[in-house]
Amino acid sequence: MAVENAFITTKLDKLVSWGRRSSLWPMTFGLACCAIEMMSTGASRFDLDRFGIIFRASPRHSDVIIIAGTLTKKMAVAARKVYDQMPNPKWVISMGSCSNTGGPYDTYSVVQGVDTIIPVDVYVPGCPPSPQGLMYGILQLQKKIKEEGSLNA
Amino acid sequence: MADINFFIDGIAVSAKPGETILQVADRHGIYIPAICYSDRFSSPIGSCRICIVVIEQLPEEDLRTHSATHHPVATGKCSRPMPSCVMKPKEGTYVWTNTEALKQARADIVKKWNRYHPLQCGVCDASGECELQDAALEFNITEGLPQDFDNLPQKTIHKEWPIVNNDTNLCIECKRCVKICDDVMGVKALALIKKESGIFEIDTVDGKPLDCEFCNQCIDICPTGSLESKLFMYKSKAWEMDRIVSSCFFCPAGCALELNVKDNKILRVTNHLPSFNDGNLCNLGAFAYDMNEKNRTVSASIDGRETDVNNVINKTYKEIKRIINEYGSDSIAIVCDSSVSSESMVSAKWFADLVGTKTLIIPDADGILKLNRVLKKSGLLKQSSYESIKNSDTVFVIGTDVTNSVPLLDWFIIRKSKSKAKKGKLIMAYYRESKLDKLKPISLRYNLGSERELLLLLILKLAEGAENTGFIKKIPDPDALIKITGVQEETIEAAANQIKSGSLSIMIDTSLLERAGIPELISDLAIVSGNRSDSIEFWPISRKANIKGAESILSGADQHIDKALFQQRLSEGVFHAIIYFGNAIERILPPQITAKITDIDLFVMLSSYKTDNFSAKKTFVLPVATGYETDSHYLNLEGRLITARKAVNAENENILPVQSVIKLLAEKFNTIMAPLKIDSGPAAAITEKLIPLDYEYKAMEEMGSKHYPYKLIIGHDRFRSDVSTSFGSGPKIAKSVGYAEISDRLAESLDLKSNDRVRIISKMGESETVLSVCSGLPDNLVIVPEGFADINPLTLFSSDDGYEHVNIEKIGGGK
Amino acid sequence: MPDTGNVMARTVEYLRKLYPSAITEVERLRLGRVRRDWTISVKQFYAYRILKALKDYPEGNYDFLVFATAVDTQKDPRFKLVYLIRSIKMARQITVEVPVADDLPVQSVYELWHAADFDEREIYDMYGIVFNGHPNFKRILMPEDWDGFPLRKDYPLKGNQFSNTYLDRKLPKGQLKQSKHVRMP
Amino acid sequence: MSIESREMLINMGPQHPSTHGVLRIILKLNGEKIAASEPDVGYLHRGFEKLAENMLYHQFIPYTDRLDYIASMNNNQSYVIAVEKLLGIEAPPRAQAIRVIMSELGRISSHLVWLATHALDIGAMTVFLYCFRERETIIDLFEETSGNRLNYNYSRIGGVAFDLPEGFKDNLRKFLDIFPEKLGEYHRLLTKNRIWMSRTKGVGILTREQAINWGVSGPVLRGSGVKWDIRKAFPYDGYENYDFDIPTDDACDVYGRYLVRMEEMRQSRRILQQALKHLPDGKVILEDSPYVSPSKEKIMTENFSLMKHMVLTIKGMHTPIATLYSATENPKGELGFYIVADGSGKPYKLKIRAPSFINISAMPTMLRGNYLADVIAVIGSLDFVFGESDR
Repeated sequence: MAVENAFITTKLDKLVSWGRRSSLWPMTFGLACCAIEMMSTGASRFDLDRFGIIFRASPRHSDVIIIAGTLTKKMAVAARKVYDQMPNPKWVISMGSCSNTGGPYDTYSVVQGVDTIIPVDVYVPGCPPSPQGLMYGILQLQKKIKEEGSLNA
Repeated sequence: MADINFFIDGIAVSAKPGETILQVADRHGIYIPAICYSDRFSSPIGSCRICIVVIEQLPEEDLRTHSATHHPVATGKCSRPMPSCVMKPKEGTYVWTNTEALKQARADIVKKWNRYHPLQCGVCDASGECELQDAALEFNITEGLPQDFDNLPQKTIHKEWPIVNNDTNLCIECKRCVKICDDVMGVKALALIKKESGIFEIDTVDGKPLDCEFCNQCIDICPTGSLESKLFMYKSKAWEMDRIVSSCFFCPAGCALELNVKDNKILRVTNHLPSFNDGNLCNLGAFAYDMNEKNRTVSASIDGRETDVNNVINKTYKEIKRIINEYGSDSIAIVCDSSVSSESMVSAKWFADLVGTKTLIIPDADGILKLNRVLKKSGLLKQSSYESIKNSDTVFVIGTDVTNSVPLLDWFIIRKSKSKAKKGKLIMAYYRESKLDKLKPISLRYNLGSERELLLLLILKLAEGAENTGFIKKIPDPDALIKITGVQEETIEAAANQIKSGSLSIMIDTSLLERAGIPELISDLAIVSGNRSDSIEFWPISRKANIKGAESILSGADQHIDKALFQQRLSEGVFHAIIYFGNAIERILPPQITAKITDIDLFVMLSSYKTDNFSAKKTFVLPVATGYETDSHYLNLEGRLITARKAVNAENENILPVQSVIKLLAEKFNTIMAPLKIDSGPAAAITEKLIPLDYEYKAMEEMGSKHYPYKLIIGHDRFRSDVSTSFGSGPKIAKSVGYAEISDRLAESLDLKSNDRVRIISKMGESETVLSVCSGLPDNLVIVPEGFADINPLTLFSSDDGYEHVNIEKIGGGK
Repeated sequence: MPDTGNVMARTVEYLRKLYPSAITEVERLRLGRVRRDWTISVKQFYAYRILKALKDYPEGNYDFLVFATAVDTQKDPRFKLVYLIRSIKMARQITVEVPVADDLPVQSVYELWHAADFDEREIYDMYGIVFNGHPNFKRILMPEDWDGFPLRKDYPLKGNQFSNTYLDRKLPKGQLKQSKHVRMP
Repeated sequence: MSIESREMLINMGPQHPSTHGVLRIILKLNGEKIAASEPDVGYLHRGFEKLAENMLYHQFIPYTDRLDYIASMNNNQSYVIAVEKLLGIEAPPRAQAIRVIMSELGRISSHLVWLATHALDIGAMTVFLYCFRERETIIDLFEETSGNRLNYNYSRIGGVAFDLPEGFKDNLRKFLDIFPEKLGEYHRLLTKNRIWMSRTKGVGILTREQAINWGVSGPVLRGSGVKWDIRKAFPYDGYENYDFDIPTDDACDVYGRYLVRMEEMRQSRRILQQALKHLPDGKVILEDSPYVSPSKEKIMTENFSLMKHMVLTIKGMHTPIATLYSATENPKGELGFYIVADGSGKPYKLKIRAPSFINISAMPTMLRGNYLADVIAVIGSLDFVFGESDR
């Protein structure tokens, strides 16, 4: 009995995480320069749709939030609110140096790394990261979802 | 003399007599580039020729026809290029600073310097603050001179010098280091020397490895990376460091300096700030910066066991409460070192008020307070200012080597003697040779211990002329005095005449002032010299950084008792708890006192540094921040409040500023500590009423015996280590072991050599050390430095007279 | 383009005639081939009037406010307001500098040029200079509950105690953590 | 029976897909109509001006990329021209021509992004994909020149960083050849499109007088019928040598601004063709100037060049003590730099006159009386970027 259960659970786990990773709907959180590259990634040449990725404008629809650009202290409050509105399971991609570490803006008004306010799963480096870079980041996230399994998420 | 009117670049300017063209231009905001010139020197060097100008002397009829804006090319009547740092202007001339020919000439000079300059800006420490780099940009050098690669000049790199690394390949021969060594520091260690190959190089005068004061001045003023500090080399680039403007707190001069900080670490000390020290620093200021890291107390402890700060504060409170309940609040003594910050002192006093004790001891301030009391009576008490040293006619130094205690004053004196005006004369009364003897002062080389007699002699000589008798109740026999002091009568006469001649600055050691009669004699000397409070200055000289702060705190306090009384009460068993603000108490108080302290119930120590070999029945240690880790204040000799700014963060959160520790402690007493208020020194009331003081002279007792034929004194070596600064590594690099110094003749008679191990024996005990033989010492003297771990001269002392009778014995051979 | 001739000189002459003691300094900038910008320094008392006169300048209205800003001069008076105004008709522009102290309110020029709306709010936001007569006067770039004026010279680039703890107050506890990376100084 | 009606406050943003970043607008609605509105900016305030005061002149060039990140080349150019004017130097002719090429390409690419997003917001998805397709061609040109897709850091004080790469001219020529056809495609999709016209015509009116009074610049100003272009009024980088027109439209509405931008892309192509034809030879940077670092080769072999380079990168150049305003015509409008130089290597003050910032301030005027749904049309027509607006 126990063995059978475990067998089914593992399979279901794989199925669920396959489903999750194959239709990652990112919440566009375009803040600055990186947002333009994020748009490029979604546009004709790089075509994110083929990964099952469709940008959503509402946090309620989204599985993953891509923080693309410099997060300022004024915006951080809103960012946290948007993150909180997303339903579980949810993931965060930090796109670009600014959201990774504050980037070149070590100033009074910039959050020094988005990971200080929300937990980040994948950091994509670059200023801004190329669309290929963002895609690689998304693929990394898919890999992570696969390995984590649905029960841990 | 009238001002000289002339034109620089067509702008009408006027020069005061004696000013050079460069100075005039500087004053009028006209820029003339210069490399070897620095206003820290008393006279220009004139070696770089970057500051060249052309001078146009027009016949008078031409002058009338020319407007002020005409250009030199028009007349063609220019002089050849002249260095403006040396040239004095002439009336009605036109000086041009920036013609095409001059630009070309300057560029040519820079090209010549660059010709064989190594291509190593990337690794050179000076990169980023190098004046040769600046020149390359300023004169926009775009092509170089042809290089002879077969015959590249090979210059020496002096890696063997201690502390200073001299790479002569980088040198541009501006001679600034030579000038500052001679002109400002008065050391004359460096020179531009012609080598066998015909190349000129900066080297030591004697060709041996550098052995000087290691004051950092040559490194600081070197325009390139030729002279570099080995302590700093390859640690950081100039632009990576934050420069924190702070003040030095190693002696009471309070020089301004900049701490260069990177990654929460002080890497070096520079100074280019306009301040009373003209950017000059001594070896301690420049090299003792890493004392913030070594040997620190980093956690609170009870009897050597590390524990939480709050725990110690709780226990301290309980113990103090218990002791107050049992023995009364007067059984608590607050002791404070005089090299700690004013914050510590104010906290100490505040805490003394809080617990209600009547005992607050700042040991080294005794002398200065005694002098103040005497001077107040005679109406001479006032705050001295550095400016007045420059103007005073006579500087009278007695019983102290200012070079060693407060180098700033030494530089002032050297500057006085080097300046063209040659105003003022130095009288040096000291028992041994000192650096200032190079300035050829009136030298009163007295026998150690006969300061009273010397002062008496001077007073007698002065009183003769001024018809001012009755100072001394019992006039001793002058001949006997002369014999005791060992000074020639003519010299005393010369000194007395000099003292009479005008305004006077008296520099006197504070430990001397602690001795009976000396303050009175100093005051009397001042009175009979014919000076009044506006023309006389007293400089109590001490190594303790905040001696003036202690004076300020104690002047208003009724709790203060002096060392002798403290010792007496201690032996009576009055005290049951001592709270100590400072470091290494065994090096500050004589062993008679510290031995008693070890028997006491409770000893609370608020210190920044570890003390290994000192403990009482209960020893509580609370770590406090150093002057680098928190903003702290000191009063310098001028009575000016100086601020040592926070440069680095403390290693951990246990280390708090001293006022925060006291605040935590006060909270236990249910008292809230108000923010500290630190003001500058007490404003001295001046009454122009001169009261001769009566002082009864007692002949000096000869205490020496055949068992103890020599006199031991505490000395300070060239690299002036001190109790607190000895925690830094700077002094130790130049000199890692403390030597006992004796004169060469004495060594010969005892068959001793340098590096022999000897035993120094006094009534109090004995101590082993290494010997160093040097000339210029009196024959009966043994000098042991303080601040070294292996020998503490204080343990040999039986009295606080300043010297002790000892004997020397040899143990085995040399090392 | 209309014939402007030495229009800048005429403008300044016109202003001088209107308010003889208002203009304290006229500076004509020439750097290489830089176009002819004139800068006039005006006493604060006359500032609004001078600006109004410029807007109504008969030869060609200075009707376009390019920007308004302030400079922290660190002298006394502390600030200098700078208005760059342009006449589109004449293709000429003039800089008006007004030294102001940091504690006195200044007359807003919103009524003359609505373009000053955001600029004046920004000056307040960054320097703390208060404007009278502005319809919606509050901070603009920084949050409204911000403390301190970032572009003042005594404000540190990396922020002060307030800015460093700003998010601690705004976000619920437990949502903030220390940044993972270490910044080189 | 009477229905009680009252005004309603709606908050839009700062996270809203069609605010093009982080704009927040507080709308006061009277039914469907907008009674009043108040834009709230500053959500991307990164402290550019404070940063500029704390860094050397040349260190700020990469930051200017991130102002209007859709047209980075133009920002670079605008900033270095301001510094060059301050220093009294002028870039070599080839460098100037290259900058003109880059800035006009930047203008086209910026307008393409505008068109893409503007159309997408109003509902025309196809245009978005088309525009990004063409934009990628330009991005490739930029990438082969500067090495980056977005923030190029290509201009230098005294010239440009590198010469044009091999084959650049051919690639550019190819693009210019196909571009009119593509432009025609967009026109066919939108210009006479009924939906497009009804969504944009008569919406967001900003009259000529209002436009000037609000200080708007660029296509917004020209869309209100004011013939004003910095390239013509105060020419820089040799714009006086190029033959081009300033398109204007008297409609003063969203549609008018649309037409102006579409025409501007055509004019940019004209300039590009001329620039390609007359591209001078020679150096691309002032090599012997005391404000310019020597070439890498020289730095590695000559000590004076190394020293010069060290000082320039560590302490910076000696500037004249002067105050200066210099502006260029950017895709968004007039981007100006007001520099107060105190003679040191760092600007004492640097004010960025950001066109987006001022253009946003005119938004309430345009919105008043329009429908709620028109807000995004107006936002799109203003074409602002928050990197620049909030700085």
